[in-house]
Amino acid sequence: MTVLLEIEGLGISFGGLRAVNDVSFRVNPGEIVSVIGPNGAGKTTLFNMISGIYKPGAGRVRLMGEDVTGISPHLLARRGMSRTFQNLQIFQSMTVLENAVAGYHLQESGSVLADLLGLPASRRRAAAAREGARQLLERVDLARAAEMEAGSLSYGALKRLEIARALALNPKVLLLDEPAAGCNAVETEEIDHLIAEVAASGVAILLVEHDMKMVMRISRHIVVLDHGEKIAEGDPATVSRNPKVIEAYLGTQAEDAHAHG
Amino acid sequence: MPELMQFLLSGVTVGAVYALVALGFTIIYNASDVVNFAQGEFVMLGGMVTVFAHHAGLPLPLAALIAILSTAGIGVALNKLAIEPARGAPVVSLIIITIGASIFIRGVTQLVFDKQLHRFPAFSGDEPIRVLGATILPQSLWVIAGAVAVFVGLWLFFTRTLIGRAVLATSNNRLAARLVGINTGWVMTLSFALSAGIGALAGVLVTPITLVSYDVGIALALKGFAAAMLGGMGNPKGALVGGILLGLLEALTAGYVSSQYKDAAAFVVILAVLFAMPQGLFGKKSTDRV
Amino acid sequence: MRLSEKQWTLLILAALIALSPFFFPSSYYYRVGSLIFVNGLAVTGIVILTGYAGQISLGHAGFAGIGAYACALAPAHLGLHPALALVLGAAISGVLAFLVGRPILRLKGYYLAVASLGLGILVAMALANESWITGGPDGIKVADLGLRAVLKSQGLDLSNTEFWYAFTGLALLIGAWLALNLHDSPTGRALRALHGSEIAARTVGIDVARAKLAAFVISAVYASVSGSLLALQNRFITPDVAGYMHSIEMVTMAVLGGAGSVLGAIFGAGILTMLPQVLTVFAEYEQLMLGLVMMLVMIFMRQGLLPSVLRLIRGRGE
Amino acid sequence: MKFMNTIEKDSSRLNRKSSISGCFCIRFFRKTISGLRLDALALGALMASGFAGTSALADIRIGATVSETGPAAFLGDPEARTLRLLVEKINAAGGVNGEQLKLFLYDDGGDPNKARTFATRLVEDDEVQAIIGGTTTGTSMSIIPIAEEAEIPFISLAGAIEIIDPVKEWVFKTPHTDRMACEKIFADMKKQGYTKIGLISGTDGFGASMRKQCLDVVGGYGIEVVGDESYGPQDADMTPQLTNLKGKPGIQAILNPGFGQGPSIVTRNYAQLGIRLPLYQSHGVASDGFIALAGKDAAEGVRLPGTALLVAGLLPDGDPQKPVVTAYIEDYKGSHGTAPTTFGGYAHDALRIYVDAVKRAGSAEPAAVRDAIEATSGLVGTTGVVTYSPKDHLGLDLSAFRLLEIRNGSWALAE
Repeated sequence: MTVLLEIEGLGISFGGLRAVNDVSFRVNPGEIVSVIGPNGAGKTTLFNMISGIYKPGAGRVRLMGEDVTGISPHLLARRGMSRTFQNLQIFQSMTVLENAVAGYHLQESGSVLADLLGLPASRRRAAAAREGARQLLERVDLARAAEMEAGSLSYGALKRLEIARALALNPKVLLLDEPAAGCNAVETEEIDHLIAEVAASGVAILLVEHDMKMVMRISRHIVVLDHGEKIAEGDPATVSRNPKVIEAYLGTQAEDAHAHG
Repeated sequence: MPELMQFLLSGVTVGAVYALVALGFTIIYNASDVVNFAQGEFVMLGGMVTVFAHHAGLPLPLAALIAILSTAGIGVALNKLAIEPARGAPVVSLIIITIGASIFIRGVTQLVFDKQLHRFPAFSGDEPIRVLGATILPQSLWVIAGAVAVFVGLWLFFTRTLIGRAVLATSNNRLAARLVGINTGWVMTLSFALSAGIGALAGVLVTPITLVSYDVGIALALKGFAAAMLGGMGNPKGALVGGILLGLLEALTAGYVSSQYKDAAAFVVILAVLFAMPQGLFGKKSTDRV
Repeated sequence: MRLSEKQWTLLILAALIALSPFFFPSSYYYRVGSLIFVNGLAVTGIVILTGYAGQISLGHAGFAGIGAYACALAPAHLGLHPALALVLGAAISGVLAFLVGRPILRLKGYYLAVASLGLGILVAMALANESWITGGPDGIKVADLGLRAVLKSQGLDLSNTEFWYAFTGLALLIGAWLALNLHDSPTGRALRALHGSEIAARTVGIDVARAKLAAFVISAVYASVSGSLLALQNRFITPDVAGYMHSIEMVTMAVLGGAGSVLGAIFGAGILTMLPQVLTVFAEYEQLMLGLVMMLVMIFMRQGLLPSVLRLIRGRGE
Repeated sequence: MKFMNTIEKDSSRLNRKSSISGCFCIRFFRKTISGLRLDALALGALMASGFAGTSALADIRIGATVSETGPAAFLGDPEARTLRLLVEKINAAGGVNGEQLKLFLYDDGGDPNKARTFATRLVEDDEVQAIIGGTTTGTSMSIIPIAEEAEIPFISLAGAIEIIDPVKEWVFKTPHTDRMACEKIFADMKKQGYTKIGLISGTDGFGASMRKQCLDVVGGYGIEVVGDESYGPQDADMTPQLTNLKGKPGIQAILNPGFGQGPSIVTRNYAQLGIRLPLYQSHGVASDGFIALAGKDAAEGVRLPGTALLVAGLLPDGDPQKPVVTAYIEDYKGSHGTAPTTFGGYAHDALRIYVDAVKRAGSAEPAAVRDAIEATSGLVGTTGVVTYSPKDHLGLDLSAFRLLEIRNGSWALAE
């Protein structure tokens, strides 16, 4: 089996501060790999480097064996990478349906002139994308909200919408940044199932999530970051027993307690 | 090379005018992320009010003081009546609001005063000072000194005083600033007063050189805006350097290339700089937060 | 069957254009109407650039200037028919926008504003300074389009103002139709997506730089055609058409009316075109009131006049 | 024959209003719908409510569109004031031919597009019988086609020769052409023996037009332009340009055509740089304000072509213009407190020419008035003595221009 996503020695600094340093791991098709770590460990920064939003200061990102380090997100999308965002990046003033349709951009886009003139070819492409988007919305249980303005949805619904949009690309690698944040138990379980289902279809999934129960339940492999460094990795059972991991988490909790006290 | 010297002196004089306007932009931008296109009108008001107060018999320094204070008051009113209510509006709406304000101020000025050109005497006479075969007017030295003084004052204000840091903090994160106990409303008021006051001061200083009428503000705002963007919006150093650079560019182009295309040369350089450095010469680099 | 927004917009526009003349007390109103249509066309381009894609330009009058002077110069120097000159102007504007668009559109917010402003000023300056060919600040005469004479020979005798009302009205309808097509098309969706979140747009595969460039070029062509129509109608043009005040006017019309929708922006063009005609009654108070209107609308009607008015009507209906 | 022609024109004019019903809109459609008043038609409603209604047609209706605001406000503002002032005065004195004058005055802000729209409004909506205005060449050129199509007289207040050359049936103008101003200046330079001069002009319409005209005619005077510089209308310092001119080998004099603050700043910079060459300005600064703004010392010795208006007090008693300009100055001062400028004088003359023609024609009927204007002969205005002919719609010659010099802070006749 070929490796879909391979991260090798990835690192970046902001103004002299090392946010992420020398992180390596790989994700295989159909595999769910989680990146965990305390707040500020560099998980989102790592995601941003992998998905081309930040240019890495060091290291390599390989997608299906090809070096894609630092190339633009829209080109990564073309090569089969798709992602969601921790702080939601929804097209607020578009409808829910249109947000999902936007995920079909690569399939539906054609000549600008055809779009201007409203040629049948352009309308056909748009209609096909709309059809696909409707089905996706069914899948994430948002079909009824299709014509609503996206900005008016609840946080949990927006999370699902973002996943739907990411799935619309029909990705080979899917990066999910805290998909269950702000969701209740039922919603979390739904997302849980959805992720498992997508993975089962052969998509490699990289996940950042704070809900440890969910992580332990669905991950095949876990990478633990602290202060930008990989401190542990392995299957859920191994990682949860790792003393460094326990210390990293307890340490933060102690600090948190202190800060709140 | 007395010619080169004359071009440089001219460039610095004009550049100091631009820098003064650009410095006014800086303060409001730092406090509120708004580029106030009515900044030129503050300069105009500084000149016009001084002219009419002086004509009414007041001594020049007193007239100038009244002009600066009343303009500062107008700046505060602008903030309270037009900027605060529009908080959070997109950039393009804010541009239109401040342009609307500038048209409004122009309209009122033309009604209250008149449409004629005016001037009052230079502070230290009109006897030119000779420098290496070139000449400069004493009033130009006043303008240059004014620009430098305002720059130093702002620099100290933003780096050394608590209030100045509060202004910067407000610009970086309004909510956080409020949480640490900064009265952001007051910071805004202060910034507009300060910015308008500096604009009016600029008007007082430059009127003996450039003359003043109700409609001189547009061109000044445009050049000051360009200078501020060239230097990097929000940075007093950028405003000063951007202003002087713009002035020198114009003077040197007029001197050595073509006076017809001196403004064009200035804008070509601005475009080239922005293409290479999208945040201007001294602007902060911003990273997208995701 | 329910009408789509596109159909509604076109229907309302067509009805207004066709029926308004019944209420015109004199043919001066045709003139005002045709100016609204010409401005409306330019503003429709701004809708694509600013309303759809969220990019600011304070330099689009530069393209209007190119369109206008193409109609003045190409017939005189190249022997081109004025209609072809309009096409040539649009092509030049499009190519210029294509060439400068990429670096300019890398800039954001106020930096984009100042760069586009500079671009427009450079065009205006070239038109004013190269007086050997452009006639300088005093302006230049423009050839006759000739269409009115053709219509007359076909038995349709229109006065000058009537002809231009109809002609520019038709042009506006076509322009609005194209912009509305674009709105719901893949390209339009890409533009609105990058307006909402550039980063998210990139991650769904939208080539943001290319999409912005497309919007910039299209809106430049709109501005250019609008400038050409103005020149052909007035038969005389000065570099004012390319001045930054005209650029600001275009953006103001669009945003004031509601840049998010074609109808809103055209409504804005109508209001701001008529406003000076109405305010001229107030003579010396004209400027003051214009500034006041701009501020009040933007403060109290963030979405623009038309959307706010519509919401008010709907709110009352419920 | 002429009379018949007139009647025809008149009736066609009266018909214009009704002819709009024959518009492109399908006539059938109109019939079916004209009874309906659709409130929804916001456009029509808004416009109808916004514009002032028209009053009785008995008065003599004069239209004007001038640049009261905008970059040419310096010229247009006194023009507007003058028109309002004189119309009021004429009406107070009983009007013309027993009829009152009704002035429709719009501010076009110097924008040719607006000027055209206002001209259309004057013709179609206000139904004026003549148009005065067009402060700038651009606005005048935009008004011309409207006046020509409506067949009403148009008296322009702008400088360019293009306005009346070639002669257009309905178009006249009152100011000297820019070319004449150049000729007046160059004639004096030639007399003084200058053969190499420098030119520094504003890039605004006035400055650019003067530059073009001066470069066109300068060769005829055996004068060579050795330096040609310009400045923007809002520039703060012109020392680089003047330094370049100063350094031109053999330069003997410098000419600065422009208006607004530019010439004042040039004159001050001239003194600052210690340039000893004679400085010529144009009629663009022919007002008392210029001396105050440039400063008495800096302005000393500046020469320019001006009109009798500036030197009313210096005119010999026998000068035909003396009573005219004195009366105008008194009126203007009486209502505005300041002396009028040359530009106000252009409007003064335009109205005088029109009123004189209406009196001679015996009515305000446009075609008759046009013929009467063309027959104007020896009419004394502030700018000069005007005599139009079918071949000459300018009506002035160089003799009306007076070469002035600033001496001891006031105007003096240099000839």
